[in-house]
Amino acid sequence: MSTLQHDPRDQVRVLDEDGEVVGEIPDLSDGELVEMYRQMRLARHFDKRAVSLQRQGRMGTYPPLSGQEGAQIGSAYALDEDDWLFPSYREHGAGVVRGLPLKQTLLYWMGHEDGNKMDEGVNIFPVAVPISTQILHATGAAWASKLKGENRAFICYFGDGGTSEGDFHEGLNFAGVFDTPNVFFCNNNQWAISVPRERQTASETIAQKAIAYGFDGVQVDGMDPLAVYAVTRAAVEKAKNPEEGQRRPTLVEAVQYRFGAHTTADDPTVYRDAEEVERWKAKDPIPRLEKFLRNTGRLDDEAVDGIRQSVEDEVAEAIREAEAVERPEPSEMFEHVYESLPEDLREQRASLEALREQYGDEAFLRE
Amino acid sequence: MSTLQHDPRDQVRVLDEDGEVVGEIPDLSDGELVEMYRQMRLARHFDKRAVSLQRQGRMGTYPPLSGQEGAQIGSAYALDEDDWLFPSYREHGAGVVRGLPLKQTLLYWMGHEDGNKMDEGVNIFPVAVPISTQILHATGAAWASKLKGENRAFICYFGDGGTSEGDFHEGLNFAGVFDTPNVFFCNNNQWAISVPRERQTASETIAQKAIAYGFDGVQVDGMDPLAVYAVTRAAVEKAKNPEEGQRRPTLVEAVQYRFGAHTTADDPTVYRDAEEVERWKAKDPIPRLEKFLRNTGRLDDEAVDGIRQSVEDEVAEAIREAEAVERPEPSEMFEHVYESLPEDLREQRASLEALREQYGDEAFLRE
Amino acid sequence: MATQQTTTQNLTLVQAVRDGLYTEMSRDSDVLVLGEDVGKNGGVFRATEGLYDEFGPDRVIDTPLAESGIVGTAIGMAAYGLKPVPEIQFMGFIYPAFDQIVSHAARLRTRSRGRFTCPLVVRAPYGGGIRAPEHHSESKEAFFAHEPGLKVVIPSTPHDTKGLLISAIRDPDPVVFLEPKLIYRAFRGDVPEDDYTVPIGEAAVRREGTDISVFTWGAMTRPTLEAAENLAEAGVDCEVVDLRTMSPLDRETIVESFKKTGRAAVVHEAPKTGGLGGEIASIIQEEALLYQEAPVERIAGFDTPFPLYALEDYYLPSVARVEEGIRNAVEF
Amino acid sequence: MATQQTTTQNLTLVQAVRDGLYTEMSRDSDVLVLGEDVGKNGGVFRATEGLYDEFGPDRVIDTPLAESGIVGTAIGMAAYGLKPVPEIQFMGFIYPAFDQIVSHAARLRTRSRGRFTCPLVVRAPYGGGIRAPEHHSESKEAFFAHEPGLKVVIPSTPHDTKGLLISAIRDPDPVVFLEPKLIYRAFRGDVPEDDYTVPIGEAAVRREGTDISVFTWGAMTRPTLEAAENLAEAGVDCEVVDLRTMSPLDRETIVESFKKTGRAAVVHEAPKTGGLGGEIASIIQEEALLYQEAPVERIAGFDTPFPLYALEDYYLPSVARVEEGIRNAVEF
Ligand SMILES: Cc1ncc(C[n+]2csc(CCOP(=O)(O)OP(=O)(O)O)c2C)c(N)n1
Ligand SMILES: Cc1ncc(C[n+]2csc(CCOP(=O)(O)OP(=O)(O)O)c2C)c(N)n1
Ligand SMILES: [Mg+2]
Ligand SMILES: [Mg+2]
Repeated sequence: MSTLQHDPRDQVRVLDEDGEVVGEIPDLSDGELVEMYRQMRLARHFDKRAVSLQRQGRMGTYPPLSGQEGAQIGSAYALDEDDWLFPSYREHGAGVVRGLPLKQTLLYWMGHEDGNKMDEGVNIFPVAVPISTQILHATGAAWASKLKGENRAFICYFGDGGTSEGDFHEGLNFAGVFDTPNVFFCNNNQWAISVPRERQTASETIAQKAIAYGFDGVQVDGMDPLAVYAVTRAAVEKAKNPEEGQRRPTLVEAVQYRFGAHTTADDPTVYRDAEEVERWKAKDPIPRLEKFLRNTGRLDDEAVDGIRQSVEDEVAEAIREAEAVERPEPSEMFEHVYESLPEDLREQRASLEALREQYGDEAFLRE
Repeated sequence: MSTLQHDPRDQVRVLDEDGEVVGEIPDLSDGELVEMYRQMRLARHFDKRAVSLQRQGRMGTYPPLSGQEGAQIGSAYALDEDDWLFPSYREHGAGVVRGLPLKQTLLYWMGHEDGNKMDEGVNIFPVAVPISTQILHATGAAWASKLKGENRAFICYFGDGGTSEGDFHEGLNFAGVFDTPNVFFCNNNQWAISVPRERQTASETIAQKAIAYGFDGVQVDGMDPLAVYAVTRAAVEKAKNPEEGQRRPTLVEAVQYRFGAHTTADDPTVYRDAEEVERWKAKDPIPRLEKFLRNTGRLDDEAVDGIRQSVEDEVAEAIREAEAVERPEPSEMFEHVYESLPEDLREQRASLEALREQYGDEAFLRE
Repeated sequence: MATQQTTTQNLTLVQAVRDGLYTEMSRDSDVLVLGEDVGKNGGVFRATEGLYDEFGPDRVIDTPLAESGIVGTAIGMAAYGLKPVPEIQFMGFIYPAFDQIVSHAARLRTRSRGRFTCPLVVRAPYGGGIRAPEHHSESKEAFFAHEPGLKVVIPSTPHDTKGLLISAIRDPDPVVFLEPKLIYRAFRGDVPEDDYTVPIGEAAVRREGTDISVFTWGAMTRPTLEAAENLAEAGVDCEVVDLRTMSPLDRETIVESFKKTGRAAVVHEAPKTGGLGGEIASIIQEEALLYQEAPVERIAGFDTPFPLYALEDYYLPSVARVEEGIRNAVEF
Repeated sequence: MATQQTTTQNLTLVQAVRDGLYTEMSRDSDVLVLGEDVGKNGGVFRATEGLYDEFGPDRVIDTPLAESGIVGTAIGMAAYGLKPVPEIQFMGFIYPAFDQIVSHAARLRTRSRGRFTCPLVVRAPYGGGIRAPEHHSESKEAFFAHEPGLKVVIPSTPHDTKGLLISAIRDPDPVVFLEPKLIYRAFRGDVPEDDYTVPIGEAAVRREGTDISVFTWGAMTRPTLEAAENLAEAGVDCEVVDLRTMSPLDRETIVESFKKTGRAAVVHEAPKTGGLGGEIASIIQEEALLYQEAPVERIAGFDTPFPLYALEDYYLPSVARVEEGIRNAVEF
């Protein structure tokens, strides 16, 4: 819990860039540590394949996550079974940890609404494209949970750019006032598309913004999965069982870097140096955790190889499944607008069906 | 300038509740000090009369300011000639200091748009009814001024409730990033209609919210006009000539109390104790400054009496003038929608005029 | 639709709002209200009076002053199984919450393919005529009616207010519930004490007539009916239809009435251009052009910002303007 | 209106946006652009490419990620004598700025009785068809056309884009300038290098015809013209009118064209209900009912949220749907 008492300027760290221990290793079993490593590799490989699918025209615009696996997996791993996760649009890795099949993520970015349909029991909110709007949903859901007398934590992800939106402010302010069990997790990856972190705000850290809301803020090395785990775990525990005088919410600033483009539609070489990218690549969370696990005898060549293979298989299978899904029926557009379809929508649906009948699908599809 | 270096929790004070000096008297001439006193009395008397006009049905809903004269006059007095003022809807007193005739304020609350029409040379933005929206305008104007190479300060008023809106956050954040010459002046009068300050935010002070934007925040006794003057003056100077490494904007939290109702449509006894009101009335800024001025030989009975009389005359004259103004021509509704009237608006105006011709004004006016 | 009506009370429209909230909150512990000044103060129009004492601070919640926050957190609550009824103090202050309403409340069901729903009711007093300051008189129901996924309701009588509000709260989808504040206290009407519903999506014929169909809603219903009575003396028999739901529109009633009369007018406070008058006229000519004997007359607010109150009586459709408009359509 | 046209370039629509900005920024040092990624990155669609290098960071400004902040500070700048051109990255993200646009930009002149004005241009790419994620395809021009005090412009050709953008920047009032991103790069057109203006408020007849008037704008202009050509082969002679300005509408051209043909269709991407199709149909029957031989056909987006891209081709009016709609009106 003490991690949260840090001055926001003291970045929390557990492993350094070489995988050497510089903080307190969190209380995780060997199996869990290796599983975290596997999830990070899975996210990285998924990302590579997704970018390539987009290049081949097999998928639409896609937002890559490489470099951010430490923050995503470390934080999602710190949640308890019943806790809830509110993603932005980049948390494909965090999603997997919490039970979202890769196939769903693929489908979503292939333009199918079904990709956003979580199974019952998967406590993940749909992707939020409009920046920071999900923060209010996370605060409201956490508040509802508290009113219901539950004891759950609600983690919400957003970027450094997202801290500039009014909804960030209103969401954190409500959380402070109503003392809701939220973990506000800022993936500060230094860039909001082409806008650097210094242009988002004049505050030295993002963590210190918590002072405006009367609760803790903490800055963590976001490319150190164990530090992220420790900080998030402490925040989750505080959300559920705050000490006397403590407020439940926490703002976590996970300092990290996106190695690739903002989305596949973006060309980062226009706005940032190769040198900067290299500097951050030295902090890559995956080799870092791998070194630590090898150094401490938790992982060897054989195990790493097995993981690589299983990860590749898993992603390949997800792609096969997603691509096997047919284009949705056009009439699905009319489903789920309301619980029951009003008369005029029924007519519109019928008119679309009649036109398809008459002219065939070729009359609609462009390209 | 040192006032700005205070920890936000150290409230700046100059006079105590009995008018005794407990800080540094700002560098103001005797005449200026007495003038500040007069302006506060003018504001107080205006307020009393305006409330009574509303009760008599001679004016619409009106937001009283009694109790807040110290903050309004102290701060407006600290501006230089060329500086700009962005009010909320309660700064009738600050307006007067900056050259806005009382007649205008009356007209506005009597439902005439002309009340909001500032004369050229009066550097005041129109009343902003939607809470905190004016903060962005003040930031934008200050930014424009800086881009033009001017050296002016822009003070913007808003309430404690106003700090919860997204526009507060976005406005202060832009000001920090673009280092604009703004003084963000929060009239923390403890209440946003019926919602107490503690329900607005969990942060201990409002001043500390400046930490989120990378610039100074300072809390001042808002019922101490000299402390308000000192703090605002320092902020204005910093806005124009920051020291190396200082950011231009400042967030000032002026702690104060509204003695009366939120507006004439509000009944504060529903949500707050008479005892609380009495406690704050002991801090009334007017007797406080009066005591100081009398104690230091700057004011005597005769002068006070003269001020009372001149203030009453001035307000009475303003009311006479305002009430002599006729109801605007209905066609004025169509003026100033655009610089030049589009065809359909021209037709709408003509149809209104034709109807008035035919049916007379009685056919329109209700009651 | 009304269930058995044991006792009735004689309530104003705003009291009927309160009674609707009270009734539904008593019945369903998932219902809660939140907003600015809704708690101890009972709302600036007293629409939530006494609810705080009755249901406590966890169900009648004074929030910070932040409309996006109010609606955005209500969306989170609704998705999480509660039935929040956020209040926006005046419709002119709903815009900070516009993004949350149109991008999220309206889309949560479709976005999640039904896994999450958003059963909330955004209440807001709307409309002019109360000598209020700027931004306190807007009437922009058309904004919300243009957004798929929302329902938009505007009552005009105490009875309908309670019944429609209960329907809105029970509705599985988000409803924007606009209350005509001009007539919050203008008159009283019988309101059953029990709970009952008035269905969303059904217009009410307030006056039957044969010469022209006049479509209106909310606070404009009264001057329209008054104009209809005046015109009756002059031999013009108006049918007055109170639409009550702006989305989805009751096209059947609109078209049926029009087919009977062959002439129509629409009366609304909102600016004419882009207002729902255009939508209604358009539906009429789409469905019943062959019956149409005159242009559908739009009697509406002017295409100007709502003026400060010295001129508001000239802005709002008055009885005389309504009469004139109807006469135009009849004499065409 | 065009001034003498020395040299012309062959530009795409998005290049014409850039050229319009470049031209006006060169001429008037009060013009500046601000928004997300407009600076070094040159805009996510490259609409501001090279401007940062040309005019520097004080006139091509990357802002924090906050739309209300972008428009709200631009209002302050405009009131203070500059001519800001804020960019909203996609129309689906304009709603956080909705309050600043409708409550402030639109009202500053009237509120201050002309002492302060708000000469800004809010640019935003709008519309579907580019296989983009959620919220990247909206087309809600009707929201802005319903707000008095705003002008709303939507170009459909490179030539008009530059000329209308320059007009918008020079306009003394706030303009919402919506760019059809589907055709940002779909074709090229001749664009004079000099500065010239295309007047706001004037529609353009893109194809003369005698059987039916088809009103459209933006990206829908192309499928509409294509449908018109197809129908010509079948003997239906369409007049296609590109409205170009959605507020104020060019009622004269609309009515004139309609009086000639007696039949009409409106084609837009926005949801049908509450869209500008209703407004246009309503104007037609108000002004020319006696000429009307068939209902005005509205060929529009469905009243559903814009779907993810797997289905967007079914949502958007296709050439076939346009043809079908026109045929309905002609065969009525
Ligand atoms: C309200 C809104 N405005 C603009 C956008 C367009 N946009 C998408 S991502 C992005 C940058 C986000 O940066 P950041 O918050 O740092 O998150 P990151 O992408 O770096 O994870 C922008 C401007 C959007 N999605 N929503
Ligand atoms: C956006 C918006 N929401 C709601 C209101 C209604 N309203 C007017 S004043 C007020 C309270 C303001 O409190 P505060 O900011 O503390 O200022 P004070 O009135 O105390 O000076 C409210 C809720 C408004 N004017 N604008
Ligand atoms: Mg980022
Ligand atoms: Mg206050």
